[in-house]
Amino acid sequence: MLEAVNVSVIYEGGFKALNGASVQLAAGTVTGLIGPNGAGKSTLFGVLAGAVRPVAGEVRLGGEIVTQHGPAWRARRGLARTFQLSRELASLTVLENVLVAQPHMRGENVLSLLWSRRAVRDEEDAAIDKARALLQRVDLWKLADAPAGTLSGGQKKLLEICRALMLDPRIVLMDEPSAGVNPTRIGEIVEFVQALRAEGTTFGLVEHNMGMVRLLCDHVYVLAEGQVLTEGRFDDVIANTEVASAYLGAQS
Amino acid sequence: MGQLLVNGIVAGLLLALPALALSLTFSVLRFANYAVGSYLSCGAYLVYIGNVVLGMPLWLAASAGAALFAVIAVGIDWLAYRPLRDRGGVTLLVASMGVAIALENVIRFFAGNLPRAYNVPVARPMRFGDIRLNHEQLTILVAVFAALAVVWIIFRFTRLGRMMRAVADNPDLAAVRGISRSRVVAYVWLIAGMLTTLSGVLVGLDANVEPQMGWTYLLPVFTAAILGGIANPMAAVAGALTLGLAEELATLVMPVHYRMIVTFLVMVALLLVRPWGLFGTRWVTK
Amino acid sequence: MTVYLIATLTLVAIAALAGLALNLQWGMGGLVNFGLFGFYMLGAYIAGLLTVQGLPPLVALGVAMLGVAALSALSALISVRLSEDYLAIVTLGFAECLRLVISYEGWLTRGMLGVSGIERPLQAWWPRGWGDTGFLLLALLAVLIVYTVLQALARSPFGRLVRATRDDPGVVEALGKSVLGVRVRVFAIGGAILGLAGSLHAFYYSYIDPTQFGPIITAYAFMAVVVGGRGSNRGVVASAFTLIFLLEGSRFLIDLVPGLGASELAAIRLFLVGVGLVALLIFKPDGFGREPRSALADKTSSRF
Amino acid sequence: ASLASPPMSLAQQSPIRIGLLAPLTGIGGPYGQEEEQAARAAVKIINDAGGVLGRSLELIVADDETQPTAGVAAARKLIDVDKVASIAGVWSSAVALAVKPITLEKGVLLTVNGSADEITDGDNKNLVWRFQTNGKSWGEAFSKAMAKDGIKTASILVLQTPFTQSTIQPFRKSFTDAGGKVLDEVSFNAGQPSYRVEVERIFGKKPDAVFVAAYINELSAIAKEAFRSGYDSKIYAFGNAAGSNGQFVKNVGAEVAEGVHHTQQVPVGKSAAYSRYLKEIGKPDGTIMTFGAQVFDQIVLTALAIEKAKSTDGVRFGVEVPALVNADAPSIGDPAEALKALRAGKPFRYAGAASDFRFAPNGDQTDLTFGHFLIKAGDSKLVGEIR
Amino acid sequence: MTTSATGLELRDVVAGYGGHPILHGVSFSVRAGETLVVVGPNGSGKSTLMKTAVGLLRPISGQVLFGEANVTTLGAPARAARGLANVPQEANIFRNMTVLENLQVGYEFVASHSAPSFGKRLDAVLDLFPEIRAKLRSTAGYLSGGQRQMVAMAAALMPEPSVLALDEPSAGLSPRNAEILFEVIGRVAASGVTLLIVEQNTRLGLGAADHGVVLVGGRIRLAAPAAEVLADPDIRRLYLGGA
Ligand SMILES: Nc1ncnc2c1ncn2[C@@H]1O[C@H](COP(=O)(O)OP(=O)(O)OP(=O)(O)O)[C@@H](O)[C@H]1O
Ligand SMILES: Nc1ncnc2c1ncn2[C@@H]1O[C@H](COP(=O)(O)OP(=O)(O)OP(=O)(O)O)[C@@H](O)[C@H]1O
Ligand SMILES: [Mg+2]
Ligand SMILES: [Mg+2]
Repeated sequence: MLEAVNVSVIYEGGFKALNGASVQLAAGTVTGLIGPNGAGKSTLFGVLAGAVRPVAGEVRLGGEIVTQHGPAWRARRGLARTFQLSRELASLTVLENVLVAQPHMRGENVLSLLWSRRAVRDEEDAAIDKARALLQRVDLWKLADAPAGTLSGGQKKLLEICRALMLDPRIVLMDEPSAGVNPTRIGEIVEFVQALRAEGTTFGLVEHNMGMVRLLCDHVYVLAEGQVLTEGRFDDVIANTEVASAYLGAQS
Repeated sequence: MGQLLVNGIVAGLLLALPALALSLTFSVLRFANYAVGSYLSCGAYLVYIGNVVLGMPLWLAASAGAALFAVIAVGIDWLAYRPLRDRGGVTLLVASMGVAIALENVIRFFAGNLPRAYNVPVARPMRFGDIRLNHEQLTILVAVFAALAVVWIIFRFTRLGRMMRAVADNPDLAAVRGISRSRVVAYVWLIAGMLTTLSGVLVGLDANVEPQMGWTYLLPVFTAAILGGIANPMAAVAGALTLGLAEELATLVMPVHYRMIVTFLVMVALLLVRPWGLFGTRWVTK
Repeated sequence: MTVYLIATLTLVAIAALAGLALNLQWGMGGLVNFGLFGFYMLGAYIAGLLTVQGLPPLVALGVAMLGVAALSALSALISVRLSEDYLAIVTLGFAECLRLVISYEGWLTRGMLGVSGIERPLQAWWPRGWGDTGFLLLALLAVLIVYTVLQALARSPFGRLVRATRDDPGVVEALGKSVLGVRVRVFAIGGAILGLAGSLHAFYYSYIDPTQFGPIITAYAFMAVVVGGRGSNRGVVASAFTLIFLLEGSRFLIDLVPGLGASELAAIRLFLVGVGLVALLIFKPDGFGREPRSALADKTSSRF
Repeated sequence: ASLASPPMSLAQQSPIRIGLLAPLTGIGGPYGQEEEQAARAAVKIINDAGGVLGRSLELIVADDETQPTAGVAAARKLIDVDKVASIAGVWSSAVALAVKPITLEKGVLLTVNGSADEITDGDNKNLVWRFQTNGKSWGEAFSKAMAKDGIKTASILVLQTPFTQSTIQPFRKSFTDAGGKVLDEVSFNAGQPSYRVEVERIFGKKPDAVFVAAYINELSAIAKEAFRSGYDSKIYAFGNAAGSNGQFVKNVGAEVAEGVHHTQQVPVGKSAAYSRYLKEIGKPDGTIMTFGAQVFDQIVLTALAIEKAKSTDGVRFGVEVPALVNADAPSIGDPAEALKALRAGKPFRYAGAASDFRFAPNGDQTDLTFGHFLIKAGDSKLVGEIR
Repeated sequence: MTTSATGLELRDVVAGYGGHPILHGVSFSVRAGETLVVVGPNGSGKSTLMKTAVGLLRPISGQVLFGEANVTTLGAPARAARGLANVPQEANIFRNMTVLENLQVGYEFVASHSAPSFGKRLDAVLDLFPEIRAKLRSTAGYLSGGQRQMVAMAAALMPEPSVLALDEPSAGLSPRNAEILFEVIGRVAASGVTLLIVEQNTRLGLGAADHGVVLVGGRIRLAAPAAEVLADPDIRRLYLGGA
């Protein structure tokens, strides 16, 4: 479905954050990406989503090479992502933050605003219903009219997820969705993911919450120092002593 | 050609001080002070009073004027900018437009519109082979380099500099790390006030002392600061030198009155290659 | 006095149009257009030059709007690579260069002498002596139309997308929308409005020359938007009114101060204008209005 | 006896309002105050002499910020709110061009100092009068002055305004016709931070003389720059820049100013009107203030025309303006005496303070004599006259 | 680490933004040298409480006490000077300064004269978080999420504070680093520092605490010894994530 093949990333200033890493997100599965802090997980997500240009290697989406295409192009083909440090649209309301993500809005075209006002309004109503359903799930609907900049840290993370799901994506990349989120709400996220996977959506998941990874991931990659250290089923991977000492600590 | 280079460098240095003041206030307070030109004029006039009315030697008048105007700059901040501190860069920019109009007319009220000159003799140039360097240019060279060095050291290596950059970066975090924002802001204005006064004197030496003098410098100063990378004070200096040289060398290929077009094209080209300014670095906000 | 009020209101209308254009470009779209006066000037020159060539004024106005819109759209193309501050200086530089060209290319623009004898649109319609009033009505109509259109845009999904681009272009890209496309459209619409404002300027004064156009026009537009409350169209119109009357009203103030020379009084007047501006910002912190929102409260009122 | 105490009616009737639209701020700022002083002086002299039509004059001053848009706003206020009979002192040609349509429409007399040819173009219904040489005569005056000084090569440094520009073509033509050679010409913009580039370019070619067509601020900066850069070409400048009440010398110092030539309309110094003007503003004889003198003439002639036409309607009294200076009769320079002669029905012509000029039908001044001055040891000395 | 320990107390604090209260009368106290952990759902006001405690938010009513002293009207810099250090939840580093400069700023404006030299403290802190040693010269804004968190924690520890207020210190840390973090917290607590911690990783957090507070909707739902909070079945189900 979505794969990175031997990608390397060198940041401005010369730091090599990825060094020939390859991952594969199989259709309809949840693929986990774990590894120590600074291993390059978020960078790899950036590469998959098109926000970070690799210096070597390529990215394939549904078999097609998409390395040269930007994030907007990939998003239009059904790839959605969340950011590790939430990037809410601060001056827009919570509801608006979610609505912007709705694809194919005719109301975003200045001319159709003039010609087909009715259709624009109907589309908007439908989008609001969809957004409401999402926001209610994470208890943000009560804040629908608050500017997103005033949300609490955890609420912003939840908003990120709603916004990504609003895209009707075929693939979702979630970067630490659980960080800062209350344990009870994490359950909500897990349910979201499970329901959508059942419908065929593909997921990529960066997480430090091992419970969540164990529960959700069909396949796990361990990244360290820009390279894939090992991969496999969750239980097999964490049995690896190297992983245990570098990543899990005494928990293992 | 050699002469063109010398002239370009001097023109650039003349821009460097106010550009430095501008980017210093910008980098800490996150707003572009439109009144920087009026500050320059005010400083020049204060020094004029010391030099011509009270008969002090120019260096003494300049020091006294710089000290006095530094305090005034803090006062202006307290009256006009402090109440708007949390209201976003452009609100403050617009406020500084108001301050600029007000200051320029304070000058006009007391000093009228006629141009004036400092009490220093105008002398013939020194010659080094083909190249002429006049006394004002030499003064400019020395004064600007000294001021730049001092500010650079303060900003890059001292506690005060770190305080300024911390407040610029994240005022709330700076507060919990024990840094009082109002103190830092006051320091910034003190330094900016001195820099603008000094540049006012140099501009006055170079041309005339008149109410519009700062206004005429405003556009090039902004250009220089932004070209260099406005959030980075030392880059503003590089921007100023680039601008000075570009204007001077442009006359080789364009009619003199169109030299700005060349400058503009150079600037756009540079910014397209280096979108964060010549020497600026990306300002990280997330 | 009535005549004078009519003249002043016409200025308000023109200032309001420039303010509305900036409110779209910068207020909503986050694109700092310091070169606003250049686009405005271009509108005035296209309208003025075409009218003195014998084109009907309304046609000239239409051409001016289209021309400025096209050029604005072009200049938005470079905005993708530039952050806020840099776009500001690039547009400003562009405007200054444009003014230079207009000043020196006399064969085309009549240089520093300026273009005089520009005829106003629809002057034959009004009875003799009512020309100024008629022109004011025309200008007010223009403001009304632009206001309505912008208000509708602001509440539409397009407006929401524009504001999203202002807040974080990176997110908008990640959501599959073209940031460049949004910016080009915003600049083009704003440009058309600036072309309109510039044309009205040319018609109103019936004489244009390069000294009439400078960064101060941009400054006034920013004042209108910031004093009005960024993003609020109603606020912009209200503050254009306030600002012009502050500027004009102060002319009367100086008649009341005895014992000072005219130069001193002129200085005091402009001093008060400057101080008044700062005071407005300090004592009217929310401006005159709020930014319109797309998802209306009535649609979400049943949210519990 | 009536000279000491004005007639009763003067205090009772409402005054006649005269507008002065002066450049109090902006690039014309250096001349605004001079204009205001001159206008006040003229008004005072007229009022002391009993006013006109038995009413006193009242001067209303407005600032045009040397900017057409502000100028129009200020003119609107003068006309629509203050109801002035005339507007005097319009310094910038651009402002004059912008204000002209309004004054024409409202029938208000407009007297200007701007010299762009367009100002007096078209049918002006006797409402627009220029109190300034046009560019052509002034340009030619410079070439004649240079010819007399034996200048063979000259370069031109010209500020980009309608007035300064309009002097260049006539100067070039007249100078080359007389066998001189123009080496180079550079235009520059108002309000530049520095003029070093221009100076290098123009003076670097070492012409015998440089014609600097600019105002006092730019001239001061340019003269200083040329001196400091070690250049020796002679500078020729406008009297309103280099003379200007001694301000230029004060600015740049006697050493830099030494040897700068300037020309302007005379009879400065031997005109009764000019002496009266200087006396009224308390300046010593020999002070050179061109714009002030022009405004003085504007106000005086406006007053005389009103008295003569027995009307404050611009269209009616505007007609009288040329008649008052063009008449074939004895010259009078003192405004008070002119007023007396007018009341007594004695024929006379007004000989102005700025120059002993005549008016052409289109509104331009003709018949001007230029004085050729040279700055020596900090003082402007008259070295010749050019017709 | 430090000798003079200070307690922290909030009395009836009502606080919020733009006049709208978020905290509706919150009171608790942490005795000198003890550790208190606040847990609760997202948006319940934990960060707001933290901001009030460190002086970034002026309460609408109520008092903040620092030992015996009432510091309600003191700003954040003054409280920092009295030995309070803070790691905020978001924006907790100076993004445009290097990591080293972040640590320097953490130290130099508050460290008392009797404190060990900068170099000594730097070594000590880097020993706690060895992963950031390699990044000392990097711009902090380019760090990964977890690296930022460690830099923020290190900067707060630099001046040897007597009270440490941490808002979700473990968010974004790898399991191993989270463990290290709580080891460090335990050591700091043992040295007599008073700790106020907001934590979503409730098990780890409450496990390291003396006292626990559950904040719901801006009101204290439960305040008890940490072990009791962990054991309360209702609280577990509603706020601590399942069984
Ligand atoms: N823009 C950048 N410029 C320079 N270096 C960067 C940049 N972004 C990230 N890095 C470096 O690249 C490395 C990988 O960062 P990345 O964010 O991908 O890590 P991560 O695996 O997501 O870690 P974490 O679990 O802490 O979020 C880190 O060492 C980081 O410092
Ligand atoms: N600057 C602000 N302006 C207005 N409201 C705000 C602001 N900051 C927070 N709020 C509101 O206050 C409430 C509490 O926010 P706070 O950040 O204290 O929550 P929290 O308990 O820390 O949540 P989390 O666990 O998600 O970090 C939230 O509903 C939020 O919307
Ligand atoms: Mg990461
Ligand atoms: Mg929080």
